[in-house]
Amino acid sequence: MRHALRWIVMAGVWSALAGTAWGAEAPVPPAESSSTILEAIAFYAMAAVALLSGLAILVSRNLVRNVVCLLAALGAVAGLYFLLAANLLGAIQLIVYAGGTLVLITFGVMLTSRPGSDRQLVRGWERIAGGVVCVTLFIGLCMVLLCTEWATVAASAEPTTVAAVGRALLTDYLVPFELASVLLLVMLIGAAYLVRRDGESGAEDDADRC
Amino acid sequence: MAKLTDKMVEGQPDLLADLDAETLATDDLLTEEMLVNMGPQHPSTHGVLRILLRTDGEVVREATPHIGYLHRCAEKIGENVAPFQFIPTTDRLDYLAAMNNNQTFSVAVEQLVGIEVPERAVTIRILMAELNRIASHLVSLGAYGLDMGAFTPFLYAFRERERIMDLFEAACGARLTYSYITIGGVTMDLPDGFTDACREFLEYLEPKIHEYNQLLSYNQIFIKRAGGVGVISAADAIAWGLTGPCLRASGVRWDLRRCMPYEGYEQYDFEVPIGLPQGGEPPVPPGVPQPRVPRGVVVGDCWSRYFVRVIEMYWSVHLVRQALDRLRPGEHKAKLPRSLKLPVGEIYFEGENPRGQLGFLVIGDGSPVPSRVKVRGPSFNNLSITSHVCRDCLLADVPAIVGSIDIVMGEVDR
Amino acid sequence: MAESHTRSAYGTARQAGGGRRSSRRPAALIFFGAVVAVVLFVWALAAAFEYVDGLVVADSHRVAETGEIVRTRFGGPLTTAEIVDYLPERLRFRPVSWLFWPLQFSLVRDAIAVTGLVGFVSVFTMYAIWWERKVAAHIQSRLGPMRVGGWHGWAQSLADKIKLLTKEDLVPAGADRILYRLAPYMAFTPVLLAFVALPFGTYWVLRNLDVALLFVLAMLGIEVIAVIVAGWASNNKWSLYGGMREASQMVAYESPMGLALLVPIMLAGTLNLAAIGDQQQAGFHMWVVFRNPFAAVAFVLYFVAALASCKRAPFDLPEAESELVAGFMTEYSGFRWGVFFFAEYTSMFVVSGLATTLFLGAWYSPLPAGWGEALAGGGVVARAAHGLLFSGPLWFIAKCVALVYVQIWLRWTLPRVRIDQVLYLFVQVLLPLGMVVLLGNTLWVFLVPEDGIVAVVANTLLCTAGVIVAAAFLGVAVVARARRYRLVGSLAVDHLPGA
Amino acid sequence: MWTIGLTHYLILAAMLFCIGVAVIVTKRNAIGILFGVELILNAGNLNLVAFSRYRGADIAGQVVAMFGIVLAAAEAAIAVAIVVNLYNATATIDVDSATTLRG
Repeated sequence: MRHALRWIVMAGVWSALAGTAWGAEAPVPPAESSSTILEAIAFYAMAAVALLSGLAILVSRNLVRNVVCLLAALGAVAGLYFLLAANLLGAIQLIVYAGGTLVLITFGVMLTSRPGSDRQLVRGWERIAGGVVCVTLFIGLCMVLLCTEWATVAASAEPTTVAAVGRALLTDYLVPFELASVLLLVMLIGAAYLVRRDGESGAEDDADRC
Repeated sequence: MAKLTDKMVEGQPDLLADLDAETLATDDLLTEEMLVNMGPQHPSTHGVLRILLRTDGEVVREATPHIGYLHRCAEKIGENVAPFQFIPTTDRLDYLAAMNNNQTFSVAVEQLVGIEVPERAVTIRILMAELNRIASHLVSLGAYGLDMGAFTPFLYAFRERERIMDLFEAACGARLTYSYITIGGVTMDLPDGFTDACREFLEYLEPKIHEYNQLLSYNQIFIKRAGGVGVISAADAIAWGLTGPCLRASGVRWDLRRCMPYEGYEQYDFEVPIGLPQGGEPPVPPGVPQPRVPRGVVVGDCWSRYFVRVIEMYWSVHLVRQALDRLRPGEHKAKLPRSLKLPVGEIYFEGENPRGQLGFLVIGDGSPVPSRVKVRGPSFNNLSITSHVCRDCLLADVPAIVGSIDIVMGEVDR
Repeated sequence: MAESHTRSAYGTARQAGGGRRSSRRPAALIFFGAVVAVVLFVWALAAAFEYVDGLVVADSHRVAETGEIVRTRFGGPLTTAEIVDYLPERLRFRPVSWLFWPLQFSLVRDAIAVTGLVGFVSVFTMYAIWWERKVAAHIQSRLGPMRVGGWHGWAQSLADKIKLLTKEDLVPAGADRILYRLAPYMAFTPVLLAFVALPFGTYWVLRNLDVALLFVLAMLGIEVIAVIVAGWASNNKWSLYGGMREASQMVAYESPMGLALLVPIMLAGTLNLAAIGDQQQAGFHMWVVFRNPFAAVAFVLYFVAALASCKRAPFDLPEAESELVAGFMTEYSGFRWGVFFFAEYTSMFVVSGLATTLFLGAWYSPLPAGWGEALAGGGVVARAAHGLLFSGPLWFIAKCVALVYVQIWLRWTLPRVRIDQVLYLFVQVLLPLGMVVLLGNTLWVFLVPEDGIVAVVANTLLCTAGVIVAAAFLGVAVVARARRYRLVGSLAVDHLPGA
Repeated sequence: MWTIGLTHYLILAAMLFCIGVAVIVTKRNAIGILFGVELILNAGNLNLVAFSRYRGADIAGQVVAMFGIVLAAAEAAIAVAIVVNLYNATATIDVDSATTLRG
């Protein structure tokens, strides 16, 4: 078990990081077949990384290892974005998620981990029930997915450019864009408010006292 | 962090018992307090000092120095050998200022026995003591830069110190443990050409001190790191028995060379620099660019302690020049019997070492071997204030404070 | 010199200097030989770079004329016939074309490019370490490594590498073994991947991403997690402190860095590094850093943040050796420690590369591009001269190395700041400054006409300032050398070669 | 098998989603649950981007996915703040122990 986990983690991180770059090749339109094999290999590799690191998160009880697994999963998804010709989104996924959010979560892990008294997982029968629910959910989703006739339109050869996304953000989606910035501001204030300490204003005081 | 918390509890129950309930109650319910060993193997504890830190994140709640890793029974050795034979042991107390140690012990024994030291010997002693003060302060200055993460001043300081070592080597053949100053004078006379070489060195050194100020002392980052950090009030400094630059940096003008002169220091012209608030202009010898205390500095902080040493180097240069001027031909050593019998009685003598007042209590009982030798080391007393100053400061301030106190573990542990 | 007088009178037995005249001549020979070799090497490189550049340019021209799919990056479609066409007359016989046959497969070209990149990174880091030691030594009036290899210890890093490889690789008891072993590679892989999108020239980029800048920044950001993980996995309190410091430092420096980088993005209108670089080809007055005052401030801002991002002094808090022993690297030894080192030096090059591309005219020389047009169409020699004087990867590498030198220089000059000061500096000083710069740049772009008197005056003033800075630097160096203000002092032992 | 289409991405996203749900259901640790939430958000974003790609390069999917990333960042920040608060109040981040409303 330990060894299996090790290989999953290592393979995950490595190929996620490598895959991100590899998938970054100027995307090939899906209809044409010259490099579909390469694309398929890239897809399967990154899908495997994402799924395996997801499973590793599921079974591992070590929070910091989970962080690394999540990094692998996020990297793999970013690679898939590159494969889907959403370069901007892939880069943003890496920079915001992997660079920013994960560091934040790591902070959380380190601020709150305690001598291994906490039980990480729920009781056994609950675990089984959860598994059953998830498998059922998955089967249901798959049935829906496979039974639906998706009206796919032939995609254009050109990848979506940064300029196009930017234009869309500032024209059609201006209101959600502004709302998102308001949300970020609220989040900033909220997070600062939540973690403040009563009666003192944090480490600055400590430094001054010295 | 979970595992670490476990580990730190093991084997140190007594230390955990010290955690005062008040801190735990006032802070949040469970901030992760860690016990961290700084030393005995740590790059910035200046030897084998171990400081036990109780930290809350980056904030140090408590710092407890633990000493004794370099204990060599110096005082016990003193009770078993004749004073002449004890001189090499004094070299190894504060090994950065061996000349000063030799001098202090020699004066103590001379006062006990009642020996008249020839004029030339006294002058050479002052010359050597002040040169060694410069060498010692150079190490202190450089190592303090190192504590702050500035590597380069350290090597500059050592470059200059090497030349002092060269001078010492020419005089006595040793570069660290000299045993040059001895009871009744100095072991041998100065070699030919020493005076010229020494003057040349002083000419070379004086502008260099100014360069150090430009490079390190007035560096904004350095001032931000050292200024206002580890402030010791004058009252505290006196209460903890601080001496030397640490005491003077707190604004107390106390220097044994001036207040209780020995070896004819009263005939020399020098000033005692003290810690000054921002904008202050410490006195410097003529011909030296006037330094000025920058903004952000408080009397008694790390920067003041550091800077008092820098100014003292200027004055030591001045003193060495005067001593060179006073050097006249004559005897370099008093005539003493082969076996020096110590009279019944005791003497306690303190001299102004680079790190503070080094005191020797020598009790004679009529035999050649003293019945008791007690050493009062300045570093030991200076170090004792660490736990008082390092309370609620940041982790990075601990090396800054310990470095500014400038201890030599050889003298703390003896 | 004055020193030597004292030393001869009162020095120790070690200066036995008289009878080694004979060793001087080989040293001089080696020196001049090295100079000639370096010149030849640089020229050969320039020729090679220009040649390959020409291949791709020729290809793209042809494609543009015939109206095929335009792919102007290195890695576009090439056929053997086209390569052979481009060869000089003498070389156009069959074996050569067979030699170039594999080049038409993009996988082969990618493999060659990746090999080249990895090789470049290894050689660069190795010599950067040696160079840092030499620079540090000369700043500190010593000589640094002098023995291994001969001329100024040039093989020192190689020897160190072998030493590191043969050292015992410890994993501390109680460490998280998987993560402990993984962390160095997690640190090194992203910075290496950053080279995927970092252009060395217009066509000298492995993948010409349209989001190259974001990609490089993301890779620099991922490295941080490796440091945190290394700190945590070591089961050492000092390492943990290092990791946590890196995390908080990263939270602080990322935002000013991003704001500073928005300025050149705004001026260029693209995130594509190759495109941003190409916009600055008209000569050094078109470099972004001289475009307007805000861009100049943004450059300084970015460089300060970049220092923090590489964990270089004065922001080397995660490994602050006087406080945290060695921070997150405390428990590492042997090869893994070396990998961390490689990651640090590689990321120094990457951030310098970003600064060069975005602010300092990328791979173009300061000379106006128009002067070089006469050379552009000529033979191999003319092409090499063009590559040497006007554009090409050599210029990019030279600029990056200059910026790496600045980082080294700062490291051996400045003390380290404290963690609360780092946070204060970045969050409360540089972040507002970055906002002001961004706003100012926006207003400048909107309000100041590009050819207006204000823009021209500002541009001229900034260019003058830049020239003065460069000239002052060179002047100090030249004057100091001419007047023999040699820093190497009495700590240098006389009998070493080159002393 | 070797031609990747929309369905491939959708199934992958469904798998990721279910793993995320499983993580949420089986972990008691608040931060562990956060990992599950991140996985689910990623699955959703992947769906959006895949649709955006395979339905005529419609940019809407990408834009919404971008909002998703922003939301995830905001959510993580707030969640970590809450978890730290929970930890300070109850000395654990076991979600089962957070049973009172007045933390």
